[in-house]
Amino acid sequence: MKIDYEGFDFSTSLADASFPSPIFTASGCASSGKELAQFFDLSEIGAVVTKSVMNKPRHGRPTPRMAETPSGMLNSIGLQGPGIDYFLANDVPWLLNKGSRVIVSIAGETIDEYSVLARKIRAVQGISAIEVNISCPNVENRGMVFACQTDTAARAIDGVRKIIGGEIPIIAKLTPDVTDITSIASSVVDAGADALALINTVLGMVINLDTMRPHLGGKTGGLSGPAIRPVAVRAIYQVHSAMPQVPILGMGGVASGRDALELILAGASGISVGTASFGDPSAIPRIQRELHSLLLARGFKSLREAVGYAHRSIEEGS
Amino acid sequence: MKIDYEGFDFSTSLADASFPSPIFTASGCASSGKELAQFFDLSEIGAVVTKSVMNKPRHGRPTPRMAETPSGMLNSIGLQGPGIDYFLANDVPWLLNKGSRVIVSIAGETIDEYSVLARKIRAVQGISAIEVNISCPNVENRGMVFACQTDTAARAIDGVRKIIGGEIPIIAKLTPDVTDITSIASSVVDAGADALALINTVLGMVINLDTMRPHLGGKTGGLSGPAIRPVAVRAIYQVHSAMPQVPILGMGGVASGRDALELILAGASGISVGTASFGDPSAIPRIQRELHSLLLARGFKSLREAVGYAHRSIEEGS
Amino acid sequence: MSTINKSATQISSTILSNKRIGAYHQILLSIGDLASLCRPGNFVAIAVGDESSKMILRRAFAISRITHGSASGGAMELIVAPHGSGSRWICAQPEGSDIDIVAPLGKAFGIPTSPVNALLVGGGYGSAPLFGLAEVLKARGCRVDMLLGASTGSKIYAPLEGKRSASTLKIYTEDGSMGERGRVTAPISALIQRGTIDVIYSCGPMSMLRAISDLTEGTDVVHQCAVEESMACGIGICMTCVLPVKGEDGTISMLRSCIDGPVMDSSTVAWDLVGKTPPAVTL
Amino acid sequence: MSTINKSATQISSTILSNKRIGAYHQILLSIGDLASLCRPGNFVAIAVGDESSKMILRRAFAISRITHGSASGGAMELIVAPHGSGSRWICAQPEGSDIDIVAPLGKAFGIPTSPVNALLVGGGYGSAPLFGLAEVLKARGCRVDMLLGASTGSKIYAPLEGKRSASTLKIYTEDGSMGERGRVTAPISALIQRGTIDVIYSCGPMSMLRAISDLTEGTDVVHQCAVEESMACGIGICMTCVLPVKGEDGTISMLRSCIDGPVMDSSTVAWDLVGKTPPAVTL
Ligand SMILES: Cc1cc2nc3c(=O)[nH]c(=O)nc-3n(C[C@H](O)[C@H](O)[C@H](O)COP(=O)(O)OP(=O)(O)OC[C@H]3O[C@@H](n4cnc5c(N)ncnc54)[C@H](O)[C@@H]3O)c2cc1C
Ligand SMILES: Cc1cc2nc3c(=O)[nH]c(=O)nc-3n(C[C@H](O)[C@H](O)[C@H](O)COP(=O)(O)OP(=O)(O)OC[C@H]3O[C@@H](n4cnc5c(N)ncnc54)[C@H](O)[C@@H]3O)c2cc1C
Ligand SMILES: Cc1cc2nc3c(=O)[nH]c(=O)nc-3n(C[C@H](O)[C@H](O)[C@H](O)COP(=O)(O)O)c2cc1C
Ligand SMILES: Cc1cc2nc3c(=O)[nH]c(=O)nc-3n(C[C@H](O)[C@H](O)[C@H](O)COP(=O)(O)O)c2cc1C
Ligand code: FES
Ligand code: FES
Repeated sequence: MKIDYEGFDFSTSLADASFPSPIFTASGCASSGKELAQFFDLSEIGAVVTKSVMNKPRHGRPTPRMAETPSGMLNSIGLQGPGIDYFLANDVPWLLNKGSRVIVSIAGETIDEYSVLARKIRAVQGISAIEVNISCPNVENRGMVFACQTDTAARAIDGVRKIIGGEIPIIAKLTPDVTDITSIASSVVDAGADALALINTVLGMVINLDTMRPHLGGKTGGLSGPAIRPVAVRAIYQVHSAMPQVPILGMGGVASGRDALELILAGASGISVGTASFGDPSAIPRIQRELHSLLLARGFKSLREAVGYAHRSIEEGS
Repeated sequence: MKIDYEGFDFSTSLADASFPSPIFTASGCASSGKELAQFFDLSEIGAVVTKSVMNKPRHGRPTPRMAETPSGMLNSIGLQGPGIDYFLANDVPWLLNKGSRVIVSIAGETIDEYSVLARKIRAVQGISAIEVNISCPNVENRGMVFACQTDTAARAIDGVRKIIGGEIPIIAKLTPDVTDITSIASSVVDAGADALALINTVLGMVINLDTMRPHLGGKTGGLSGPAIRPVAVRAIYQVHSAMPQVPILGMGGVASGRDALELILAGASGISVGTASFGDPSAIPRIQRELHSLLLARGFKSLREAVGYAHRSIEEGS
Repeated sequence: MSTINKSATQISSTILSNKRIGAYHQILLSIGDLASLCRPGNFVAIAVGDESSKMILRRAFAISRITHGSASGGAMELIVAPHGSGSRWICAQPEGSDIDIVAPLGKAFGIPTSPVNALLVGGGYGSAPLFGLAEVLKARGCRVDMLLGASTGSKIYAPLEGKRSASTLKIYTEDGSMGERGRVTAPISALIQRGTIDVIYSCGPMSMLRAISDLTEGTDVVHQCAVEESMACGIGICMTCVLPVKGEDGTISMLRSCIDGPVMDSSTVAWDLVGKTPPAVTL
Repeated sequence: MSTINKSATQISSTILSNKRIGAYHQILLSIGDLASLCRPGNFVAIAVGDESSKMILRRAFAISRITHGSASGGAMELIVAPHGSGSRWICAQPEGSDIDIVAPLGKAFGIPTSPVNALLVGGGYGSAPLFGLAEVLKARGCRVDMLLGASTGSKIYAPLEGKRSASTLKIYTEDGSMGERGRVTAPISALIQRGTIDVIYSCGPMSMLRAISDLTEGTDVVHQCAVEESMACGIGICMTCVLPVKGEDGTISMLRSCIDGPVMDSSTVAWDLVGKTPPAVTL
């Protein structure tokens, strides 16, 4: 770490994992890291959260896979990737070698796949945390997304927890597309999640006015970017309010330091930046700088003081 | 009706109610109609959907009640209004007198309140349809929103259906903040809803970076505007796909004719325009004109041909 | 036609000039015949950003002054503080560009039918509509005294021409960088005691309006204030801009400050309930 | 430093000129030292809209030509079709304004080490990068023939200077308004038969690239095409721009056209699977 934070304690932690800065990449928005290394030093940000990897290599969804929407975008990548073996043998060593902290995101189609992935990850040294993306369709249960129901969400996390004894923190990543996100959050925490990642994309669709059919090859896609920021802030605020002791990795539409601060005040201990990097490859270091000065300007001495500040009553606060 | 649609059949219907144009106001975004009459002739649009009215007068939520967000806004009005008696005695006659078609939106805190409201409406002549806003907190059930659960959603609609024998179509208005909107949709249709209104606002929050507390007096608010359009298109597409025979009044981020067309192709038979009127008081007649020319340009002979067109396979379509 | 905002029109208006004055921009808009319909206290709602803008709502600004030109028609002056993205966008528009406006909106200041002694109190850009008001009052034979306040000198808007319409003008700044150091509300109590004021017209931050309201309470002085609540539509359709107002029978109604205001009789505003939930409605 | 896009840099670039040419805008950007790193086939990703824009993604454009100035440094030429809101925004930017660009991106056209006979085929604005390519090929002693096609004459981009770099240039329009009536692919078959072409370089709509690919299949002619898939990032991090590409062992991989393209060897592209889901991956 070469950054001087002027005496300000910018470090954060998600359960037992510590990071020098709270600004991370978002899963699926930095590929395996190499591509962004052209634009900034990966060791100077909090961590690289890698694209959700599955057990086997995967082609993903047909193109078109993207549509721009007002202040947002839809994607339907469908978890394309090289599979966990290739990933652990190639991408992780490269990142660790660059001095980057690595959070590995995993995704499964079955409860069992999550356990298999966890077992393979446990065998590798140097990984800071596992992010368990349970916002993917469960092939065992009518294609329902794991994170849409308390029981499937809990079982997926439980499968990972049983393998990962406590060496590496487990971060459960939830979808906002549920009736009551706090109940899903508490079910995964009960099942052994050490932290929560909020939020994955919001399900959306765009109709192409030329073909007059759904624009995306996969028909529906995930909405990300500033459009969904108010949804992310709400989800983080609700969950932090219900479980203030559980650390949250917040994400959803963060494109500037002020956006990051909003999510932190709502209760996030760390921030993943996704879509913003598509529009600005140097968004992550910029957001990190901007957040740092906004925190200083508000008289905070450390990032930790700001986490969840919006929950204090006005009297308490000042 | 003074508009010449050049032989194009622009009319639409929601169950038994017919309208000369598919463009309506959205509940809560046109007050009682009078305010917009300064900017265009209310009889020249499809219908005025009035602000959700409750049985008793209500103050609503504390200010600030709004926050602008990227391509959207949050509101927390909290159903302020004069109560049904004042409304039926004053606002409805004024609208009918102007030649406007009127859809009355009602909201209740209890199942019983919906029935009471329905009984009072049944006594009034000339109302085209009732929109039942079940996206409000149910005081009988831990403040859960009626439309968040199949049983409470169905009971609220059932209460109205029992009173309204079939004279006036019942449109159930649903929230997208649920795990599975098609199951809510089918439960209210089973309970007697003739049509569906999709979507109400998405729950969101903004933190004020000066006070570092939730910006809205009511803390959370409803997200509306173009930011949520992909969510509306997805919800309409999903529900139309599951129940093609049930007419849908679509809404959510429509700000131009192209946006309206997108929702229509996804399956909406009518379009409510909400937030767009705040930015442009003449948005509704403009959108109506734009939609008309887009439909003509695509070779449609009637609006009805375009409804749900995105569901046809490419072969079927052309 | 409606009875609400019955003169309001949506037009495309050309920016005739845009000058920085201290912390503000003085913007002159060509508005043609609309000029004759604008009264002191009315406001304008402006669409901000181009067609690809993420800002979807209009911004409200008090109409500072109206000039009735000859050939080019009338013009409207605004005093705009570059606050957030929307007002900064307006301040950045060059002369000659066209903007989409809706005006005139809202209730204007009530003008007394016979000559009275009027005190006009402005905070920050709140002074903008007071100069136009002063001219109208002077024309009716009123005596007009003016107090302007701001945190610092660059935030005092007091144009030379404007000063002529007031008999006296005193300036207060919190940092003492212009006029006297202190708050604009400081001298009001004494002026009321002296019994030489019949009506106070005020425009500025809500805290200032409320402070003046406390001072006029229980006195014979009428206080008309132009309130400023966050507005999403400006035309009465969204219900975001409400203020708790006491009716004759003491019941509280949440009135829309865009159509039942911005000018309100301060004695009817339930200041202690602003930003709170009023007690449940009982019938 | 990374091995991917290793010359790519994000800079603020000044628009030196912006001229309408037929249906397109010819835009010249000052890019200083970056000029020496750009090769024919590379592209640039441009941020569109001001800070209040709702457009959050960059737009990709082929680098049409590079000029190595002296004092002012190098410049990059783009040929932009005003298609949707982003490209229209770029076309509307006046000379002297600054835009945020990332360049050079993607794989360039492969240049033969010995002189060959090259046919360059461009569809619409797809001709833009071909003139710079023709110059490079000519400098290597290659014979360069060029075919340009479009729906109508205004969509043919064929600058005078550019024409000099090709030995022959033929134009095809579907409506016959310029050159011959018909598709640009019509003469290719005969040219291949004649055996005088070693390599085809193409750039244009996917349907054109695919048609040429069908014609070269089974022949000795190498076909390098610059593909165009919807891109969200342009730098390899989003996986939206993928194309099914056959490996040596026949397995299909979904490769990112922004970093493994846009120039691809057309014989490796699984054209029939574009826009479809390839068969499940088997190991
Ligand atoms: C009746 C009235 C008269 C006004 N007159 C003037 C004037 O003469 N000069 C001047 O500089 N300003 C005036 N204001 C305040 C002006 O409307 C705000 O400064 C402006 O809307 C801020 O927009 P923004 O995009 O710059 O800021 P942002 O904070 O980015 O705005 C975000 C959203 O909040 C709303 N908002 C924020 N602050 C205010 C506010 N104070 N009042 C109402 N809405 C707000 C905006 O309309 C916008 O929708 C007036 C406001 C009202 C209601
Ligand atoms: C490698 C490459 C080179 C290109 N070179 C040129 C060129 O030299 N001249 C030129 O005029 N155009 C070129 N294009 C196409 C150009 O990128 C699109 O026309 C442009 O992105 C459309 O943006 P818009 O906002 O105007 O349209 P919109 O349709 O509003 O764009 C919406 C979104 O879809 C994406 N998109 C839409 N069409 C395309 C497309 N054809 N390709 C990629 N993304 C698209 C946009 O990037 C944007 O994110 C090139 C595209 C690629 C991928
Ligand atoms: C193109 C794209 C691909 C994504 N892939 C993944 C993924 O593989 N795993 C995952 O957990 N989230 C994935 N996400 C979701 C992001 O990590 C993030 O939760 C979401 O986009 C909201 O953040 P943002 O608005 O900053 O992008 C993806 C998002 C995008 C836009
Ligand atoms: C200020 C405001 C008030 C609203 N009030 C109501 C209401 O009273 N009843 C209701 O059913 N929906 C209400 N809505 C939701 C709208 O009717 C509509 O469903 C939603 O805003 C999405 O459409 P839009 O993006 O066009 O605004 C309100 C929306 C806004 C912005
Ligand atoms: S601002 Fe919308 S009602 Fe007043
Ligand atoms: S455009 Fe993002 S990976 Fe190619």
